[in-house]
Amino acid sequence: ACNSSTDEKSEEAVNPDDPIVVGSFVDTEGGILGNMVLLILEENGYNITDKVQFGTPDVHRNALLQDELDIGIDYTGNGQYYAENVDEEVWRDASEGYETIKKYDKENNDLIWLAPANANNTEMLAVKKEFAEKHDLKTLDDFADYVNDGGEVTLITSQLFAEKKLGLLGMEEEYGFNLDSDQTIMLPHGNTAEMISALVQGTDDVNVSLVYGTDGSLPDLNLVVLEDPLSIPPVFEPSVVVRAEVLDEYPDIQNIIEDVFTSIDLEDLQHMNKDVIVDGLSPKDVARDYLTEEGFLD
Amino acid sequence: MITINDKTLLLLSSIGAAAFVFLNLIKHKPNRILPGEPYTSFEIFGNIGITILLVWGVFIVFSFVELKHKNKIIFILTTGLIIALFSLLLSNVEALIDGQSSARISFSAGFYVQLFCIYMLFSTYTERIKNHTYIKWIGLLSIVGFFYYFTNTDAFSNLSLVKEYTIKKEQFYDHLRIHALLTFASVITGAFIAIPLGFLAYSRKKLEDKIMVPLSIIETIPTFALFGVLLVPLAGLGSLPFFEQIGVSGIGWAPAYVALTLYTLLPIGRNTLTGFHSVNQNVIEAATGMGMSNRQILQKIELPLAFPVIFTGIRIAFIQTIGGAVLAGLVGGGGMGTFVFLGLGEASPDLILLGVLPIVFFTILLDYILRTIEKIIGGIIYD
Amino acid sequence: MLYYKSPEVMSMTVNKKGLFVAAFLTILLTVIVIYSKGFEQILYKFFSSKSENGSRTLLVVYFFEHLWMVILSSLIAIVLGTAIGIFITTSYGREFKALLLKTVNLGQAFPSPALLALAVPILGYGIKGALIALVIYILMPIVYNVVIGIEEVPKDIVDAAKGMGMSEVEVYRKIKIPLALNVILGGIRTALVINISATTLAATVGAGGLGVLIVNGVKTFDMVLILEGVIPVTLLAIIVELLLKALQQRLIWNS
Amino acid sequence: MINIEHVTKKYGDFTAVNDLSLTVESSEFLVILGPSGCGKSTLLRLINKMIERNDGVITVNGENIDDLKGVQLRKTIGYVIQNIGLFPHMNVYKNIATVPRLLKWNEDTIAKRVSDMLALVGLEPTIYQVKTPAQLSGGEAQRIGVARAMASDPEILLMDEPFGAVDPINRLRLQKEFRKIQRKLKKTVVFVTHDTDEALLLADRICIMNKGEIVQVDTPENIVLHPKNDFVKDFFKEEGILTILSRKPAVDYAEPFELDENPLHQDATMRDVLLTMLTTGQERVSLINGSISWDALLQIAGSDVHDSE
Amino acid sequence: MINIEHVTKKYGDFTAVNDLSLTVESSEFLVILGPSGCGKSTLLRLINKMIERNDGVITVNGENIDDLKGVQLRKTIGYVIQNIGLFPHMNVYKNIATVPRLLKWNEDTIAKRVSDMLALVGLEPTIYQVKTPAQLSGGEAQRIGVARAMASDPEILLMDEPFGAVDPINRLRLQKEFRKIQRKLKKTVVFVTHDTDEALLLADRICIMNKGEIVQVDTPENIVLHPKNDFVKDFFKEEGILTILSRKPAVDYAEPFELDENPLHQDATMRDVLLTMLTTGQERVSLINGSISWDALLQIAGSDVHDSE
Ligand SMILES: Nc1ncnc2c1ncn2[C@@H]1O[C@H](COP(=O)(O)OP(=O)(O)OP(=O)(O)O)[C@@H](O)[C@H]1O
Ligand SMILES: Nc1ncnc2c1ncn2[C@@H]1O[C@H](COP(=O)(O)OP(=O)(O)OP(=O)(O)O)[C@@H](O)[C@H]1O
Ligand SMILES: [Mg+2]
Ligand SMILES: [Mg+2]
Repeated sequence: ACNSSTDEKSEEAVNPDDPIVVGSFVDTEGGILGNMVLLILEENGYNITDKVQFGTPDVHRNALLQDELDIGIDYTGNGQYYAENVDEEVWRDASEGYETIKKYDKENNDLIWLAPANANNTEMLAVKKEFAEKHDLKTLDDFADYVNDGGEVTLITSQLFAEKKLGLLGMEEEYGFNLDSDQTIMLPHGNTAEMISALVQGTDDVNVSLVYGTDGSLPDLNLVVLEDPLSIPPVFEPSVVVRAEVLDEYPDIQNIIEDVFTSIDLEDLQHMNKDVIVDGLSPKDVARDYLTEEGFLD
Repeated sequence: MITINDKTLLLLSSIGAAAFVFLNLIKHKPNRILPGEPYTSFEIFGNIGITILLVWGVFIVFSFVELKHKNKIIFILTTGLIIALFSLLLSNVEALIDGQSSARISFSAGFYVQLFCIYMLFSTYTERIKNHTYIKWIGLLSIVGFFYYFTNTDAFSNLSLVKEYTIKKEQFYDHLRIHALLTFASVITGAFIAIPLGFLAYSRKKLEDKIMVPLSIIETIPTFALFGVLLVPLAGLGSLPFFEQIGVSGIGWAPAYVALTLYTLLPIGRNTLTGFHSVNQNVIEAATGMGMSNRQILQKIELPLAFPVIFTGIRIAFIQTIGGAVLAGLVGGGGMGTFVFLGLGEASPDLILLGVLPIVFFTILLDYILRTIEKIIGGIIYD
Repeated sequence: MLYYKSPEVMSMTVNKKGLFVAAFLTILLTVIVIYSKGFEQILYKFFSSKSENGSRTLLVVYFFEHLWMVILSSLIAIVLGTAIGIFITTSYGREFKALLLKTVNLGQAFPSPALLALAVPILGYGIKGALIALVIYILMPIVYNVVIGIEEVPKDIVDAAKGMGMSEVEVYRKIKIPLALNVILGGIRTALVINISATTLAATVGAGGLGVLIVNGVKTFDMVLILEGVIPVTLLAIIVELLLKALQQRLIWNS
Repeated sequence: MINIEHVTKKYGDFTAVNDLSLTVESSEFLVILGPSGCGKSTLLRLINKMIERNDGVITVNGENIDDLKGVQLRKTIGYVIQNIGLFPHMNVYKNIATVPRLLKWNEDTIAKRVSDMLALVGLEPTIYQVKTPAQLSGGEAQRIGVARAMASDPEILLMDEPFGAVDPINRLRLQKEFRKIQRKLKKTVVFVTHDTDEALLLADRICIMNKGEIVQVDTPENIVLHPKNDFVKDFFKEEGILTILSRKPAVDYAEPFELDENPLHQDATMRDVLLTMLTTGQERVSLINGSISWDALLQIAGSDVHDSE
Repeated sequence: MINIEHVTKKYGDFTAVNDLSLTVESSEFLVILGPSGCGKSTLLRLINKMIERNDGVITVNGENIDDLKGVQLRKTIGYVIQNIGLFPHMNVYKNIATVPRLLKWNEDTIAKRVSDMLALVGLEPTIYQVKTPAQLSGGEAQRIGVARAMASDPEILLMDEPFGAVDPINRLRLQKEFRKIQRKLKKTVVFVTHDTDEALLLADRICIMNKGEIVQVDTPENIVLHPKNDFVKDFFKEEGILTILSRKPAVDYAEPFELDENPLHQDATMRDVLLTMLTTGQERVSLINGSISWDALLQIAGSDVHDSE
């Protein structure tokens, strides 16, 4: 169904009066994935209002809840903040987490989570390559040893990650190490680009940073990720969230979008992120290139 | 004994010269986020760079001597300096880049500081040249012409800032317009609300705290929280036909506009109150004695006399809002904030600057606009 | 033209009530800060929350981080702003007036999130960058009100002062500043209230403060966290507003 | 007509006007005299409701001012305040045009009126109407204040030391001019001054105040010749007699005895006669219709006749 | 000593003081008289460098004021400004104490001085020193202005219509008081007034100005008896003669002819003699050391003798 539309799409738009509002987070990945949804829907003749990269996650979420957005892009792991009375552990499993939030939002908020991409944008810790080689760090176990041997550490992280069981707190517990408050710099936001740049530039002696799974710039910046054999943090897979009402009206879009999203894997996303962040390409171009390459667009 | 003839000139040219000598002029970055290699002015300009330093030096000398056409000479030299700085820079960065596609040039402190000094000199001497308006126009036009000519070539294309701009080109002017619109709309709305409130606080002593304290409270609600609070009522409002038509909704320009407006209330309200408090009682007495009604006293006496203080409040609100309007970027309201927050998200200083520099430019423009408005309004109410 | 009503009129407006309210709110704030756990419990009763108090840091810590930044940045800004404002109205500094006002304008217009971000590579994380950003951010209302306040002092009175052989410093100390005090303090009050709120931004460069709670609350849709941050900030602002008003009235009549 | 009955005004504990009663007749020119701080300005401000009384009743043209809106009342009363109070943000023209504009006169009429008023107070309209208050000398500013109060031609005028800073030449011209206008247009004037000559020259009746109370209200002649007590006597320091002389046209008292000299001009007063005697050292002064001797003058001075004007 | 040479001051195109030269001797009391707007205030402000000249040289005590710092100069010169300019945020005490405090007098001395100054200008210290300017009547405020200027006991005093708003009783007292102080402490005073009586009473010399220029500078007697032109003559309107009389103590002119009446008091002047004649209708007035007749008076008035005080 994805290639059903024709060249005269603009003339016979499926929904000429009431365009579908597509939005995403104001970050790189939001730009790429948002544009992807936008392009593919336009390709299929839908009339779209472009709200890509329009706001912070909380605004984005609220906008969906208040019917201000029709389609958004969110991460399954964020379900931990949205759903109430759910055991934390479910978020650590990809499909369980997805099903949980899907069910929850469908029942409570009339929001439908479409099948997510197979790319876990989870939280990880990264260090510089030389640093890892010098101290022989590969996994968090190694890191725990390093810390416990009194190695110098300045970890930059988001506050939320640091104070969660499914985050640093859990890692400390499970791997057996402990960081003092003067060994961490806590930022209230989860902007890893900033943390990474602090790590690369050594600002304030930062030598460990929180990174996300899909951050594409790590190899270029000579950074390596510390493996997390216990997979402590939740799974964050990007998924398109549609309002049930909209989906009822345009049932076709589910397939169109899911086709695209399920085609994306971790490497694709890392690569695309790198193109934008490191090489400075436009997110829309990157999205279009991907869609063209995969044959969704001509 | 040496007497300093022109302190402004001495100050600015010393800073400019120091920036030239001691600060890095640019950074050469192999890609968008790597820190990059710093270069000083000498390293970039080579021996020709001496000419620029020389101009700064000449300015320093000029600040000690009495010269016949000093203002004009300095103005012309300043104009030349802007053009020289840019053309030298552009002609020398080509070699650094050497065809690497993702490599780029970022300006460093040395460049921005010199630019700042040049701007200050330019505006100072534009004001000082009293008669020969044509010289000002020639100066201004040659700068505009210079940039206009080169934007049409790809001379600038290696600059990181320009690269960021190229990516965002489609949205850039829309956002610029939205930013300006948001700023003006919120301050003007704010003034229409806050001036009457300030007056009420002044005329009804009992209400003073009841008005000023809530204004302060509003000012303290952090933006992020405020947007959340505004979403629901605005979304509700947006479902009504009229508001839907004008585009009110819980996201987009509406919450940004409301939030920015709310934030202007305190500076304007407070200065209105203090402005009224400062009007000479003798004059009010004379007016009362002439049988003016309270409204007439307000209109003809108190308002004009309090005007400078009130307008200062508006000026503060304006400048504050110009910067504050980036917050619209957080709720999809558009404006320069979109670039600033994207830049923050991607840790790309140049993208941040792509958002910030227009704001800086806009501030400079606004300063002129406000002065003109002040004169016009002043002219009307002091008539 | 500036004019001060007779103390008789002014003293009627010195409201004991305001001070009383301020005292009450201070006690309330102190209680909240000290018994933050209890405060949290009360909030939980009214608002749902998902966080299980995993927080490593107590409210009291955030509060004092916040207060400390407010105090430091306000002091710096008041001293600097008043100094600049006075300087550019004097015969020595008049030359720099346009220059300095334009610079202050630019500082104020420079978006603070951007300023903070650009300052980090130079100043590192923590309070330093935050302080500089805050000072720049609140300088403008102070400087402008100082300038306008001083310029609007009636010429007659300045003439009388000059005619008595007061030096410029004395004219400022005894006449211009006391008479401009109302407007100057108006600016400072605005600046301080803005400051208390703007300090929440300091969180973004890891300087802590109540902003941490608010940002986290917003991110996790946790009303309790948001209120835990917002309520002390607002209380602080009201207290400062009321105290400064009282101070303003005292200063003017004891100069 | 202004009627003041048992009016008291206190500032805190201090009684500025104390149980004061006074009637100003229609088209009367009443001058209030009294030492600095005795409550003159306060009394004026009570009349036009600029300040509230603590006690007593004031009626203006038969209406209790409590029943009138302050604004309405003041529109019909011209008021020259003691500290001038020109509007610093308006030029002289606009200052004077204020009330006419409030009354929505047409602008041509206003322009004419401003011009006339400036001429009346002796200031060249073309030069002065564009000046701002900061560019005026003290006396100029005061005269603008007077012009402003009179611009709308109000029936009642309250004037608080309106000529205090004006030089004698201009002042005399102003006084005469003003008295003439008042006579012609039958205005009711309450005029505060501390200049006894001015009071004697202008007043139909003089009201002497001290410490918030009235000491004596009477015609100038009676006040000078029959002062109620030492306070009044001291206030005029005997020389009131000279002013009394200046209210008497010399021609009215001429004796049919022609002198071979240049006579005094037609408008000369008995005071001029006296001064001429003193400066020239002669005992008899020539007039256009005869002459006057020192003896005659002595007698006229002592006689208690009313102003024959 | 103040020396003014060819001084010119322009406001824009308008020449307020035009090529004016004048010398004020040490301990001289010079009064400047002239119509409103003639440049009197401007001249004072030129002397203490409140405004800059366009041309000419001014020296004070031999020093060119261009070589002196304005602040230094003004500290040694008391200045009463025409519009009073009390500091609205300070009470009366603090207003008067301003310069003494600048000069770092000890606070007890200041308190004493403030008290003395208030008494001098006729205001009860305990009541008035705590009042603020807004609580003063016009005349009271003006007197505080004078007290303030004199508080630090400066050698030179520039006074711009200092008694303009003061009632005659207080004014006379002030004038006498002030003249006495000036004589005793040998102060140099430049005093602007528009009151010719005041000028004649106080001045060692009078300087008559018109349109920014000096018309005549001379002793009071010469000005009155030998006015240089009609302008001066008009300014005094002949009645200067009365003031001249008031500078002459009656006892100095007594004729040895005793009358059976109550004599005038010891300090009576020739003017009092004249007024007594007019009010009582008698040709001869009794003094403590004899009496004076109308004829004698006539002769004395016409004689050109200097102030014998
Ligand atoms: N700042 C000014 N700008 C323009 N003209 C001025 C200014 N100040 C004074 N003048 C004019 O200069 C002239 C002289 O003013 P000055 O104050 O010296 O007069 P004055 O002799 O003191 O008069 P008065 O007795 O009324 O106080 C006046 O005509 C006045 O209008
Ligand atoms: N607001 C006030 N508060 C306290 N006392 C005041 C106030 N206004 C005036 N007074 C006092 O009231 C008395 C009368 O003042 P008023 O102004 O009526 O005097 P005046 O007769 O006009 O004197 P002058 O001739 O000096 O103008 C004065 O002693 C003055 O000190
Ligand atoms: Mg009065
Ligand atoms: Mg004057």
